[in-house]
Amino acid sequence: MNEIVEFLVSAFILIGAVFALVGSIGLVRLSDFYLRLHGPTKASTLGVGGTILGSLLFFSWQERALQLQEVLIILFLFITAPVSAHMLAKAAMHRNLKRRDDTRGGPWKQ
Amino acid sequence: MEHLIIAPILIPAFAGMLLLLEVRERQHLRRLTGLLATLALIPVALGLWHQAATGEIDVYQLGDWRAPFGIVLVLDRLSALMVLLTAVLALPALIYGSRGDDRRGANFHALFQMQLMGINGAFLTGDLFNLFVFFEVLLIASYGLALHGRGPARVKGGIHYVVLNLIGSALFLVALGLAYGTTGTLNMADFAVKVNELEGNSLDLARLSGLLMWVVFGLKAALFPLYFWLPATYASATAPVAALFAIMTKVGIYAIARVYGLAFSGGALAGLGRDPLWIIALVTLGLAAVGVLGARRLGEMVAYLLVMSVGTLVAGLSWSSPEALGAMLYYLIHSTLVCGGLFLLADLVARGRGELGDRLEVGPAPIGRGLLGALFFAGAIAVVGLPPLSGFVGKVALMQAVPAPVYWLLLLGGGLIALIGLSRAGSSLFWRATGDGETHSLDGPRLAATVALLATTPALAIWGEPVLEACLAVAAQWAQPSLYIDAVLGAGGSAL
Amino acid sequence: MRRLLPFPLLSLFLWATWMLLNGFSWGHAVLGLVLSVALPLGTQPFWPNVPRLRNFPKLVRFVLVVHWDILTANVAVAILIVGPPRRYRPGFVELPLDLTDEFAITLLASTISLTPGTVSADVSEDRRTLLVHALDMDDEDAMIKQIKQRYERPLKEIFEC
Amino acid sequence: MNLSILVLLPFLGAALPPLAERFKASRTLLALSAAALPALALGLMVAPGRRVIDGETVLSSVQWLPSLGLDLAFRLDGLALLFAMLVLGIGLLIILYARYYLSADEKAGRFYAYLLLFMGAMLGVVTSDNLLLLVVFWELTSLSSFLLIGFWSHNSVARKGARMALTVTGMGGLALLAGVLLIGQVVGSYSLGEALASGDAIRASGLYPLILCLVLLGIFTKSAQFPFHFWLPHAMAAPTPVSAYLHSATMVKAGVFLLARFYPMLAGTNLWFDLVTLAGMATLIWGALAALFQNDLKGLLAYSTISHLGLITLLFGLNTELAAVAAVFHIINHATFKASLFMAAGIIDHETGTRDMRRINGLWRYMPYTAVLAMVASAAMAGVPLLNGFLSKEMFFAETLQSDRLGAMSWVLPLGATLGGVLSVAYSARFIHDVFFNGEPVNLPKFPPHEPPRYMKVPVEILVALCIAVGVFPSLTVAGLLAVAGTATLGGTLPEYHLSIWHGFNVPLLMSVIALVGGVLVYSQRRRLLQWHARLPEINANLIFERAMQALARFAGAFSGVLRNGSLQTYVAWLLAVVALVLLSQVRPHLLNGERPLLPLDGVAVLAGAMLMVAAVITAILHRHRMTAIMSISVVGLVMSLVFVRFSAPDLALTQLSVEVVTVMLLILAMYFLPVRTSPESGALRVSRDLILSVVVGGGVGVMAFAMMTSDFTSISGFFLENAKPGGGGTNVVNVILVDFRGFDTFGEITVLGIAAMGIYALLKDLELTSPRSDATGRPWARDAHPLVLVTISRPLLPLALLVSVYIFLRGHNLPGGGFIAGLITSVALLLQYVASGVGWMRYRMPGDYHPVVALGLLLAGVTGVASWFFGHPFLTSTFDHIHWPLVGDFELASAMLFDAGVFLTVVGATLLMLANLGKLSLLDDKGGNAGQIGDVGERGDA
Amino acid sequence: MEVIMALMIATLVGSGVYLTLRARTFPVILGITLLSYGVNLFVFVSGRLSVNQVPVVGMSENPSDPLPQALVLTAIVIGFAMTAFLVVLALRGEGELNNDHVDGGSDGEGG
Amino acid sequence: MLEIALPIAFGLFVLALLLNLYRLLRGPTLPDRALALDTMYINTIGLIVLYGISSDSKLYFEAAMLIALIGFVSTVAVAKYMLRGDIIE
Ligand code: NA
Ligand code: NA
Repeated sequence: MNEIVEFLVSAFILIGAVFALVGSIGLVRLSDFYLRLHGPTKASTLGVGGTILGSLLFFSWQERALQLQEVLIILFLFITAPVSAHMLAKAAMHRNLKRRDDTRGGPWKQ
Repeated sequence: MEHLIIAPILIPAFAGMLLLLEVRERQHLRRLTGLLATLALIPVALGLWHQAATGEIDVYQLGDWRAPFGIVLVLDRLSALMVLLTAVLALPALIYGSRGDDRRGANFHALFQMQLMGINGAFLTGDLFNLFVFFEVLLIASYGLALHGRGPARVKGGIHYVVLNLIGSALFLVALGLAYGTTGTLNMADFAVKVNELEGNSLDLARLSGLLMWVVFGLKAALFPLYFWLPATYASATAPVAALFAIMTKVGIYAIARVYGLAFSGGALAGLGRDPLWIIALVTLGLAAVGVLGARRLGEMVAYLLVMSVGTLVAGLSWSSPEALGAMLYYLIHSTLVCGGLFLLADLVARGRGELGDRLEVGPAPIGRGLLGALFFAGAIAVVGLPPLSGFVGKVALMQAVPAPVYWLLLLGGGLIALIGLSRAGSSLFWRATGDGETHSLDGPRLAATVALLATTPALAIWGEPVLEACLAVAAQWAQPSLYIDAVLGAGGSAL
Repeated sequence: MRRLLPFPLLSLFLWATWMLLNGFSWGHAVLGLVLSVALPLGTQPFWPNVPRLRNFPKLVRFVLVVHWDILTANVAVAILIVGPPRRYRPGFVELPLDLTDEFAITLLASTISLTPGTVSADVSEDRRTLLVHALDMDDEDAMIKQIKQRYERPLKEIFEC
Repeated sequence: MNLSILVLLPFLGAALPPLAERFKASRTLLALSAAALPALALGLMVAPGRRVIDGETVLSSVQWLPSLGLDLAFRLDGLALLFAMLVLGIGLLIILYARYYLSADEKAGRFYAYLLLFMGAMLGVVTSDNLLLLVVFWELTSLSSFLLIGFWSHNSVARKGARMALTVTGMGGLALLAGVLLIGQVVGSYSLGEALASGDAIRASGLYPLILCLVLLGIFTKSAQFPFHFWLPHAMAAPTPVSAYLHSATMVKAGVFLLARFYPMLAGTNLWFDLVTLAGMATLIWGALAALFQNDLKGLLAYSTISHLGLITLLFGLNTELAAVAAVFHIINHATFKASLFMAAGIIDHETGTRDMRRINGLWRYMPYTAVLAMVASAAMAGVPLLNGFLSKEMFFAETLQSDRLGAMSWVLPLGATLGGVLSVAYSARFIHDVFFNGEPVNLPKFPPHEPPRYMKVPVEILVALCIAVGVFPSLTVAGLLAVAGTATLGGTLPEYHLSIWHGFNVPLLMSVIALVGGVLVYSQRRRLLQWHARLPEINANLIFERAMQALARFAGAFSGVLRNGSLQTYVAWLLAVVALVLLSQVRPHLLNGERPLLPLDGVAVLAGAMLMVAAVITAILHRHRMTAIMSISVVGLVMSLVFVRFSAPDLALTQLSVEVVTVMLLILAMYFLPVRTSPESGALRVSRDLILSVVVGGGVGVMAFAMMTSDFTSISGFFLENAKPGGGGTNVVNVILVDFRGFDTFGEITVLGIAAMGIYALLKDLELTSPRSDATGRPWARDAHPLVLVTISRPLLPLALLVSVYIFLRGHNLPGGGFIAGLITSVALLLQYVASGVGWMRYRMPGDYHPVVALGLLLAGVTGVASWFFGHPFLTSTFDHIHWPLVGDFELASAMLFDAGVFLTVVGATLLMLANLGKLSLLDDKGGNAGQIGDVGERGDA
Repeated sequence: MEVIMALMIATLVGSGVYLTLRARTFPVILGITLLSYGVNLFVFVSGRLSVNQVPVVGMSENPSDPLPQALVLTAIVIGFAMTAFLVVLALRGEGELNNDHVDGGSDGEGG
Repeated sequence: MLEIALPIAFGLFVLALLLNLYRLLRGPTLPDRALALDTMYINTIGLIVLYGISSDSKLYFEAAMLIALIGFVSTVAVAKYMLRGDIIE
């Protein structure tokens, strides 16, 4: 397998993996729910995105033809992920979860 | 005509589908559909019995894939007999149910048909996993039926019934996993052959598979200590459902007979679980008798009588001689039909006693006291095995075939205890009752259905010889698994 | 044509998806065509009012912009999470909306959520304000301004004008 | 003339009286209708009877259950003839008597019917030539007598008496059955003839003691022998005709009949002597004593009957031929005088309205004629010369002297016999004196009593006449019958004996004299005796029996209550305990060293596995924090699908994923109505028990799994891999198996799904649950029911998901996918619409009822299956073909895909039927005022 | 690999068993679910483990055993149907017995 | 190079999953658990895609796609439950 391709594939998947991990670290480390909510968006965007770009490249090379199938995963994810984030945020506000005291503004009553 | 074998499965299946399709609630149409489909089963079953009686075993290869790769239906005398029995039981039950009980909840008729589909499938299939599937069909339908109608008691009984059977299904899957994981096949005949080629761990695992199957079938058959759920569930179910359920325990017994007869009557795992089954069956018989005596409701009492019959039957089965199996089958037919009839009778009685229902307490005389009393008397005689009805014939046959003192003792002693219980029940229901209910106001069809089921017991006694001979013929075939195996796997299959 | 293709954008989108799924072949091109006409027709009742696409190029540009922002924002937030500890101010921002079309508003909300660092937490019942939670905002107004001109205006042009 | 018809006649006759009653026949007509067939039978018996008298044995047999050795075989020999005549003759007299005894308002029709049933059964007992058949009739006598005793069912004593009689005699009958079956085993046939012939074999066999005990148990219970005598007095609650019939001539005689019948088979051993003689002696004396102290007229007769039965039993026990003949003779005599006495008692009862001898006095003045009859009969009972009782009692005394079985103690027998004689004279004396003399009547319910109707006396007259005739001219009257009966009893040779009144002065005569004198003396001392008896503690067998029965029932109830304690946890524990037992008994360590090489471990798998296990355990631990449990269990599901991916099962992964989503929605839907968390309830004991079960079962299954994975095996799967493409037209073997090789499983599987949906619908129908107004934390629900973002995104997702479903469906046959997964994706997309936009919004866009969808799916699958019939193939035979479309290219069409389409429809229909209706639930009660206007998803039902 | 698989099965079955022994309908439902997960895996491995050998003709040199996969798929579907029924039955219990005890709040100690 | 990169990537994703699991079990609030579960779904996609590369097979694509398409539904359901209790109304 061609070095450059292999390098690119490796690079993409590693980047993806790293961002996925960082997102999850955020999920653990950040101090209130609203902050943690920002973690997964990384996993869902760059994390998965990177990995999929890698896989795209990989299979396109393997089969010597452009393989765009996996793009759909990103697409679907981009459609659905914000919804869960939004709904969870609403739920959190409804439950009126405690937030970092230095948070500006405040949630809306549900 | 070779498709006739699958008719007992497809007729109710399609009937059920049509019933689902019927959106506008035209009750009469639904009843008609259900009754016609059930009625149709009787000639079909008779035809199949006629076919099987010749002694040849017919194999139906679904999807035209030959065994052991595809699923096969197998029509031998045993399966034919069971299918026939089911049909005979189902029709009166449904007639009874079509007099209003079917209105006490949704989808009664569809569920009833699906129940029949499952039962017949279980009797006919020659494939272990397919047996599991049909078990699930008949179970899920029975869940629906058991809960048909309203009432806390029914729901509670339903929860117990469902949960236990869900666990049972899980165990069945484990057993099947082991069966396939060792023999690499699912076809019963093929399994019977392959089991004998196993050794080492595989053999041990196959043994475990068999034992787990006994547990599962034991749960279905309601053997000690797995019958505790039955009285509440059956007693609280609506009468026609309880009557139909009289066959359900027999499905478990059939499964034991089938698998044991094929795979464990000889060969590497000969006699697997025989002795435990024998003991458990006797314990069941004894405890159930006690239950009969202690019952506080007629329905509960009948349920315990049913469990008694299960103990009686499985003991006879685990004696595993052709004679014993023949006698056992006669008794199976008798107990199924009579218990079914008694469940209906219990309901007829309850209807006439208002609040009191079928509780065994002194109260107003049931409607049609005289007639119902006579029916009860006959049913009681039959079920405890007093002459001149079928119960006596069955017990004598069993005692002759199974000359074991403890069995005789339990059979006769249990009979006596049941007699005491039933005489007390009858005394307080019909003799001590205040005022006398009029007969004319009984619902004709309901009464007819009940009478029809109870009338089988004198019939079984009068024509006892042909029936016994038939049962012995079934048993004789059962005792030669090679016939079945060769029929399924092609000549010499048993020698594979 | 209008009756056959109530939502051309959707149909196009579906057809593209189909082709992506199956890879190109004439057979699938035809089948995809059939489906991408049939499905929207079949599900027509499910949307009373969907805006019509006015400006396709702008849409493409918008998509690219968003992706770029996602990339950069990701890095920023990543640093914020694992990088050297520095103090940052989270907060809720109320974003007044110029968009009126519900679909467009939803797209805006999604976009905001997709770009790390901001999550759109709620839409006011009168559809006039969008509540956004930001991970780190030193300047509230700047942020509002940025969102409005970077996302909202393009969307307005794409769908409403 | 076939004997079976003879036996059948009374049974047929039983049908007539009820019919007659139906047509409002007069009482006389009723009686006639009842008497008709028995009379006919009696007439028909004359011919064969003659042949029997001439020493012939008339046999006849019809096959019934040859494979059980149970045939309708009958024999008429001397013994049978004698009893048959008693049964029919006395039976007829009873009918005549009952005609007057029964009051107008009583259901005479039913009474006669029962009576004739009993008569038939009795006739069967005495004439059956097949041991099993004999048992059949034997039990029938118990059953019919149960009905007769309980005829006055409004009377508690009658009910209890009937049940007691049934229980005791029923038990005896079962014992007899066992004994008979054993005899059958020894003899190798149930034919009475053969059995009688092989008496030596039976006595020789090791089973003899057991057989004897079982048979005697049957006999003693039936004949009310000590200690089974207690039921008989309580059977007196029956109408007097019944007592007169059952308890003098017939039923109780069935026992002694059997002694006679089986005499050649079982008698002649010391065991026989000891058991039978002892029981007989005990009964003789005990019965006589008890009779003496009765105040109830019928009670006296009942106990005297017991005593006389004891006498007869004793005679049979003596093992001498002469004794046996004497026994038979006494059977005849007792039948005659006792029946007449019962009828007399009945008359008195009938005329005075009471049976209490303390109130009945001096009736001589009011009904002298009846008095004479009664006095003669009781004299016969007492054994006064010139009456039949004297003759047999004489023989009895003589025989007791002959026996030397007891060696030095042999004198006990004659002594006991004499004592019995004394007592029987005493109570006979009482019957005469206390009733007909002894001062004036004490406030009788009916006063003054008169002679009964003319024809009510006739039966009594006939019987009394017989007593005298036999007593005076024995050789002219009874001799012939006795001879043949005796011969039959002994099975051939008849001993030397002559029936005459005068044998000269001898010991038996002395004993008779002692008996007469002593009896009179004893009676003269009656006051002291009665006082003495009054001081004895009163024991009421009826009460004891009833108490015992109730206690038994209560115990039984409690006992089965312990087992069936109504706790599901206990039942489940039982089930799992059985499983654990099986596993513990079979799972052995050597299972762990399988021959198959292991796959190499890798970190990812280990960690994923660990994740699954943690999640599973956490679910078990946190199950009371229910939402958390739902979260963690979905983690388990997620990792499951990863496992399937890892181990080459993409189809399963897809299925698992989509099912997971639906399941979670289901659980959350339910959580709306269920408590969110519960407080700990289990005691440490139960928890530890459950933990043990979990560890054993889980561990056992794990070990089995490991053993299975590490053992080699050969499977049928090669066939599927080879034939999937050529035979099934698909490359995704799993899918081809599902829709083709094992399509029948799938057919069943979708049926299950459909049924589940129906069942769930039925369960939800008009189920009322109150929607909580606030969540667990007491916070009222959010206002926004349909969040904008969710709604707007969910809508384009529908066509998208449908597109994906089509894709998954179409490729299924060749690549991972298929109808089921496609169906679930579609369902999820639709359910998402329900979640986002609500039921009210959906009902205008979706079918009102999902039942037909399910039905169509199943039908499609089913019809596809049936279609193959028309090509001459079995159900579900699939076919496929490649068709070439211009420009489009090759398309494969497989009938299996139609079947799969059926699967798809069923899944969609079923899933929506379940969840949409579940969602609809809370519409039933008004939340946010959106009830009413929002209708129903799948409204239908049989109601 | 077989070891870890066996451990997973054991854990699933074990926790399932424990939950089915509880006194409330909800944990019992969870228990049945876990139990069936474990059992499904058990049936699945009756075809032995193999990695990246998807049983699609021409995609792998020695494909894994397809039959258990088909069986498990059937089992999953049936399991789903049963679970759904049990869930609704639990609601029925809540509705008619007014509590979620498996014995309708009668005797029988809790879980 | 790939044979080094892949294991690392696997490791990182699994690590991420473990962190999610931790959050799921830790909570403290239900939204946190739901969020963690949602994230697990997403990371699983990555894991499956990686597995596709490492086994050079596209047969696992659908699984990943399916998660991307319907994985969020359970999260939505939970959130809706928290908001309205009744997820289908
Ligand atoms: Na709802
Ligand atoms: Na609702």
